Amino acid sequence: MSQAVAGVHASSRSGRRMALPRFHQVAAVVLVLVAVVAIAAPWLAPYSPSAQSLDQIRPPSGAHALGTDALGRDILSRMMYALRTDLLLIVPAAGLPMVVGTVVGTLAGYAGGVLDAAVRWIADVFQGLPLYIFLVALVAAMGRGPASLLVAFTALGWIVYARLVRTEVRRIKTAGFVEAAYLLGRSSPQVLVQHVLPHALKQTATYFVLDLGMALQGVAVLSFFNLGVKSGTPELGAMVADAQIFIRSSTWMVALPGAAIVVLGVCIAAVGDHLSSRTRGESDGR
Amino acid sequence: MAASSLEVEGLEVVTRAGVPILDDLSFRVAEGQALGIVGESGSGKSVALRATMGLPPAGTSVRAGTVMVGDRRVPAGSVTPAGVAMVFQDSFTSLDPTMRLGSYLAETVARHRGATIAAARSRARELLRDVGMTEPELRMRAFPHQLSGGLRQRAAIALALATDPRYLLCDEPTTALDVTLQARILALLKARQGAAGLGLVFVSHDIAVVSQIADVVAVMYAGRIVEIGPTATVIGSPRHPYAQALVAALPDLDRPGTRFLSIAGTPPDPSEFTAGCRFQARCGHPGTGCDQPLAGLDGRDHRHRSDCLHEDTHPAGRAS
Amino acid sequence: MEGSGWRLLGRRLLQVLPVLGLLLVVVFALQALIPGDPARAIAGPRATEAQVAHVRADLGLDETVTTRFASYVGRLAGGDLGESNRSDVPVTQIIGQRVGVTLSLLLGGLVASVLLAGPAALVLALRPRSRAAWVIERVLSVAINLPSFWVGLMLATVVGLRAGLLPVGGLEPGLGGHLRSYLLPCLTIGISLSPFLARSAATSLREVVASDYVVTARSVGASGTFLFRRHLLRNALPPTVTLLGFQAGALLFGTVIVEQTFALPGLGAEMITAAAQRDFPVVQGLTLVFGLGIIVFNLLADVAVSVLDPRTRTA
Amino acid sequence: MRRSPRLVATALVLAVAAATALAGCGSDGGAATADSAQKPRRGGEVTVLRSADIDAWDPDKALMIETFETLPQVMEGLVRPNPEGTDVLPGLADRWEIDAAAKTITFHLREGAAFSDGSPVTASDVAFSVGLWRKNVAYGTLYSAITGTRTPDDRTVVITMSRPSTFTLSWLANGTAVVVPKDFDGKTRADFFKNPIGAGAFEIKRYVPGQSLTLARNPHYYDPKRPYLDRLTYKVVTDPNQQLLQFQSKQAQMIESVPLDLARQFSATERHVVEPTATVHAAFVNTASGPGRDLHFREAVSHAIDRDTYVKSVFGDIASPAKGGLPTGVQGSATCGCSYDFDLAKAKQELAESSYDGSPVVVLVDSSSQITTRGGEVLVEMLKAAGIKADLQPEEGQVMFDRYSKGDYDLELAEVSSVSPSVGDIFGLVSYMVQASDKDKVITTAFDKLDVAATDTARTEATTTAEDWIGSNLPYVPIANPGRVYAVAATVRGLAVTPYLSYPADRLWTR
Repeated sequence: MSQAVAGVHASSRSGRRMALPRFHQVAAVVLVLVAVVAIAAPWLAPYSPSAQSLDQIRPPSGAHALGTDALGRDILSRMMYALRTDLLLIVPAAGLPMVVGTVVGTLAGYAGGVLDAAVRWIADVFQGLPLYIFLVALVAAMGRGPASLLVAFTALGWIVYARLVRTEVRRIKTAGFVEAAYLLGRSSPQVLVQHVLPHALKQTATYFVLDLGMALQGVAVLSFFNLGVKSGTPELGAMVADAQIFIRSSTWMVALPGAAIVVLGVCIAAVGDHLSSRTRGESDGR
Repeated sequence: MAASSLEVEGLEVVTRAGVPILDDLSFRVAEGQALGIVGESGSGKSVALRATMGLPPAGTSVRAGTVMVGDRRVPAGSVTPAGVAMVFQDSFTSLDPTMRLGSYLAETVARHRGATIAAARSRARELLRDVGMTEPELRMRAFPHQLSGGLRQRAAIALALATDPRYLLCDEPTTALDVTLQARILALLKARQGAAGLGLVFVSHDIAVVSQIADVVAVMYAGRIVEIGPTATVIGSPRHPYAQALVAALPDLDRPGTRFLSIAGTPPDPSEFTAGCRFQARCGHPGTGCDQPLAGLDGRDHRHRSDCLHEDTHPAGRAS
Repeated sequence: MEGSGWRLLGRRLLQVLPVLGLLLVVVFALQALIPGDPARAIAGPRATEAQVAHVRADLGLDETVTTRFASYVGRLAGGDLGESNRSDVPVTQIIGQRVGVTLSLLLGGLVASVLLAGPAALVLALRPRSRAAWVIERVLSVAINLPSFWVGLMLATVVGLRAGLLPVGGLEPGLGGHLRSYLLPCLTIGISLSPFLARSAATSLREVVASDYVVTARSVGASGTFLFRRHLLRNALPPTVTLLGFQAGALLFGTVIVEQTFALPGLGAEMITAAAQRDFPVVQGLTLVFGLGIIVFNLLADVAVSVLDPRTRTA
Repeated sequence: MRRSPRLVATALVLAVAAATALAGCGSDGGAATADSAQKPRRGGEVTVLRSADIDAWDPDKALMIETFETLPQVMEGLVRPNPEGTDVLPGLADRWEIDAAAKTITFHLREGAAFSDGSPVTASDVAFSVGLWRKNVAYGTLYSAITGTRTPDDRTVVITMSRPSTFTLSWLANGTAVVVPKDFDGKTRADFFKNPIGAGAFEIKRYVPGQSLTLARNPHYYDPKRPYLDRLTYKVVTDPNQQLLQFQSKQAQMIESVPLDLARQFSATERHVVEPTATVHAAFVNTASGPGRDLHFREAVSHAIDRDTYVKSVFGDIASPAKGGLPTGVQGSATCGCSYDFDLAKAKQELAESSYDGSPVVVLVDSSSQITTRGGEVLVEMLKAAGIKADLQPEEGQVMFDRYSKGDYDLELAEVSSVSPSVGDIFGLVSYMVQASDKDKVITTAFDKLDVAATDTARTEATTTAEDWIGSNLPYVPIANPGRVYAVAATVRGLAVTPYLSYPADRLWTR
């Protein structure tokens, strides 16, 4: 095992240099392409996303490059428009919970005592909420639309960030450099932001990168409760969920939007990892 | 009386991208002797120590060189050559935060002496007393974050001594401490060197601290030893322009009110290392031919020498 | 376990009641806010208003929320969780019949998740620039985005139906049958959870490997599995243990997708059916069970962290 | 959870049967298949998958089709439906006489009729049961003709009625008219229905609510030859793909109400199609407020719907375009003289004449049912083509029902089904729904006529008056009569499903 640890230092000898361009560069290009397609969807899409036709559940063919769904709508067009919906949704849908969770976690971990206990209580309560009843009540209270969707994502998503950050902050709080910063007369908020938070953000960044990908599937679940995506609006997660029943008879109806979600998730993770490792100063250019 | 010694010969450390930080560095210290290595940060002095321990900093690796401990030769880069221990600069981050001091020391003693747990624990208490800790029993159960800076540094030294080393490599052990604690730690190391015949390699950026403890001093600059010799002569009459500047930078208590002298510019980045003299850019009196390839001094020969082509034309160092 | 661990456990157990109380208050509030009339849900579309009113009175739904809350808590104190409005089956019996499935899926899922995440984290942390690490990074980010119903279905179809090695779903009787039935569902949970666990562990492990105290430990001769267990693992685990605690709590309801894909009668599916039909006694009972589970799992994680890392222990 | 319509087993608003649609071939399976010639074999075991458990054993709680189907297997009623679902057959009573003048039905109990604990079924048990039926929370009103019972002797029960109702006899064949021991055999109602005994073909061997129900042959059943099976197990599997997997891996031999999207993955021999069922898939109009008050608007909506395309897109042809507003294929069914045809020009013309001001028309659907949601999307497109700005709003089950009862909608897609051999049982529900527009109670009077109709022609005539009224007033816009598919393994024989989706499990046998 210690060889393994030593290997970390001398790994340049064992790791072969990647001939092809860095994966995250490829991923970045893909994301840019996806953004372009999303923006240019109205011009690129061969059909209107909601145009129904009688040739339902057709496999990919000349007329419909990626086939048609149960209502005879062109899957390629729907996926193009879906990218537009999803790209707008997933960033806030994963971002808000991270921000709220990190701030609350940092305060709880740093202050400790009563605030820490109170945050833990609230986190336990939020995590214990009966999801179904909560979401239906949320729609009843806030009505449909992106606002209630983001409230739902935040209410359910902040907990894991708060817990992760709280543990990290409690460990870093006693670190030498934090004490030193105090000695040099920094005020508590300054210490928090400049010294404690950057460390805590490592765990958050790791989780956030994955959470972005997960947000797509979350949107599909919430659309069942009519949160956020209005019914019929093309959205990748909903397309997969709707086509689930056809998975073995007409697999492409699930596989295509599913593949899009996977590709988006992988690229986001690759670019996200690269950026976060860059900020951690380990720009090892993987 | 060839007392056995620790010899490092032809040490070469490179970054992952292949940029050499140390190329062909050699030095020697005998048992009971204290070798000081002084130089600005970034001169490669602590890299040299860590490479000797086979633990080069992250992102670098030992490409060549050998370590001789007494009569046993070990290829450089092999981890923890027997008989050699190391004390690090920031004792807070260099002690495992999850381990009580007592059990950490006892485990290390048990590993090196094959002693039973009870024997190892009593040895641990003895070590804590050796490094001057009061109420060792209380300290045994303490975690690093529960100790003050001075106590933590003593704990680090106790940990190093737990491996019964014959040579102790100290990487700026007192830098993080205030002056009074610094003096006590230096006295402690001096005592260990004398009593146990311990060979000491003491690295620091502070020439004053090194002069208090080192018999021989080597001045490092940009990965090379540029001057070496008995402490008194090197500090008394430094011959290399960089060494002279270092000594001149010391505040002179006899003449209060003199302005501090400082050396302009900053040490070169390893990627800009040249074959010739690497102090050229900051040297007060550049002569001709300074970019001829220089080899750097072999630190195993402790006679007073300087790695500068024009040393005789320079005014002698300040009369000590 | 050191004294402080027990003290933390004791202190935190005291906080279980207020948190469950708070959760119950929130649930009752939500039930008041939510559209849909439980009495009409039972009586059905054909019942006249009089009959619906009769059902409402019978279920005690005509009283105010506060009185219902008080009587619920009163009976709760006596251990009575009430009966399902739909089937008059005591809630405790419903929970009793299903809690085994949920716990089996939860524990099996976590074990699978750790078994998958462990090796992946090691490679990511100790061989960050190797080709294997590159491949694992991609596999993890693919696994995270695969809908778990698809993973479950593929496993059931390939391993269950085609190879016939394992049941495609449902719960076979007998211990052996149970184990065979839980294998694929737990693997499905493991696949969807392990990416988070692996990345969290890799991040903290990478940080520990680069830390000064590991260099010191190696300089005094610590190496091999001792170095790994005593120094690397103990310092790297806390954030991952916290995440594991969270995931365990989340799985109490979270197994619903696997319960459904493999037709396993767990608590998650019952919660959805009950909530859909506004069968509030069952919803409240299940919420208490989930709440208690979440508190206990997070508590265990925090105690484990305090044992692992003394710095987190405070007064 | 959208992808799991079956998991959210909501009591749908107006439908007794959950709505499903089928994509796949539309062959008409029907009851009489080749195997009826072979002689049924006694013994064997069958496992049936269903996507929801029975509501409860207590008939008061019966909402789902599974409950109507399973209760009589354990607690048989006086009469049982014939396979075609248009008439009644002897049950616990082997013969009966209707005295139109004295407004009574006299039932004679079978010689060997006995409960599964061996005790004989007596007239007082039946009298007690009739009392229960009349007080049933959901369906009590349908027994309104009954005024009381008389038990001249231990094996004769006379049911007295306020009017010579012939509907009542057919209604007695519905799944909730179950005969139970007098005073619940001494137990409380709740305790009795936790594990009830009955005089049906099966007795309960093991019941785990929400999971599985295992029935075993009732040793004391009055017909020694039946049930052919030794054991029948119902398993609740909500995920359609899991249903298919368990069927293909022989863990189950039959699936009730296969989701139509899944049906094409079964071979033709495995598909038992019931089409059309006694279910009407319709767009219910809010006639109390909003554009729905205007008949022209309702005409526009009706003509805007191309029912053939709708049936193909939503039900994949396992359905037929609606010919009338009331269930078909049951006693008293009739078609309206009118026609629900697709005529875009007429739709636009009717819309122009209506008071419709172009504001969005809210179309409410239950988001837990993938079929009605898909129907909503098709309906919205068709209405837009006719110039009606439709806004589809799928809602979670109970929320939809709440908005419906508060009139917070304009159109609402849902289904209405019969649960007994007679079309009459739906009249009560329809009159309740259309009360806003049925000022002069046409539906109720039509039911009264049907109730006492002695002959089939009289029944059809009564229903026709109701159909004509619906056709001309369009309180709701009938769209289709969806079909249903049962998946049956080759080894299972004797399946005969009525239009209202009940089937005598005691006639199933394995080859």
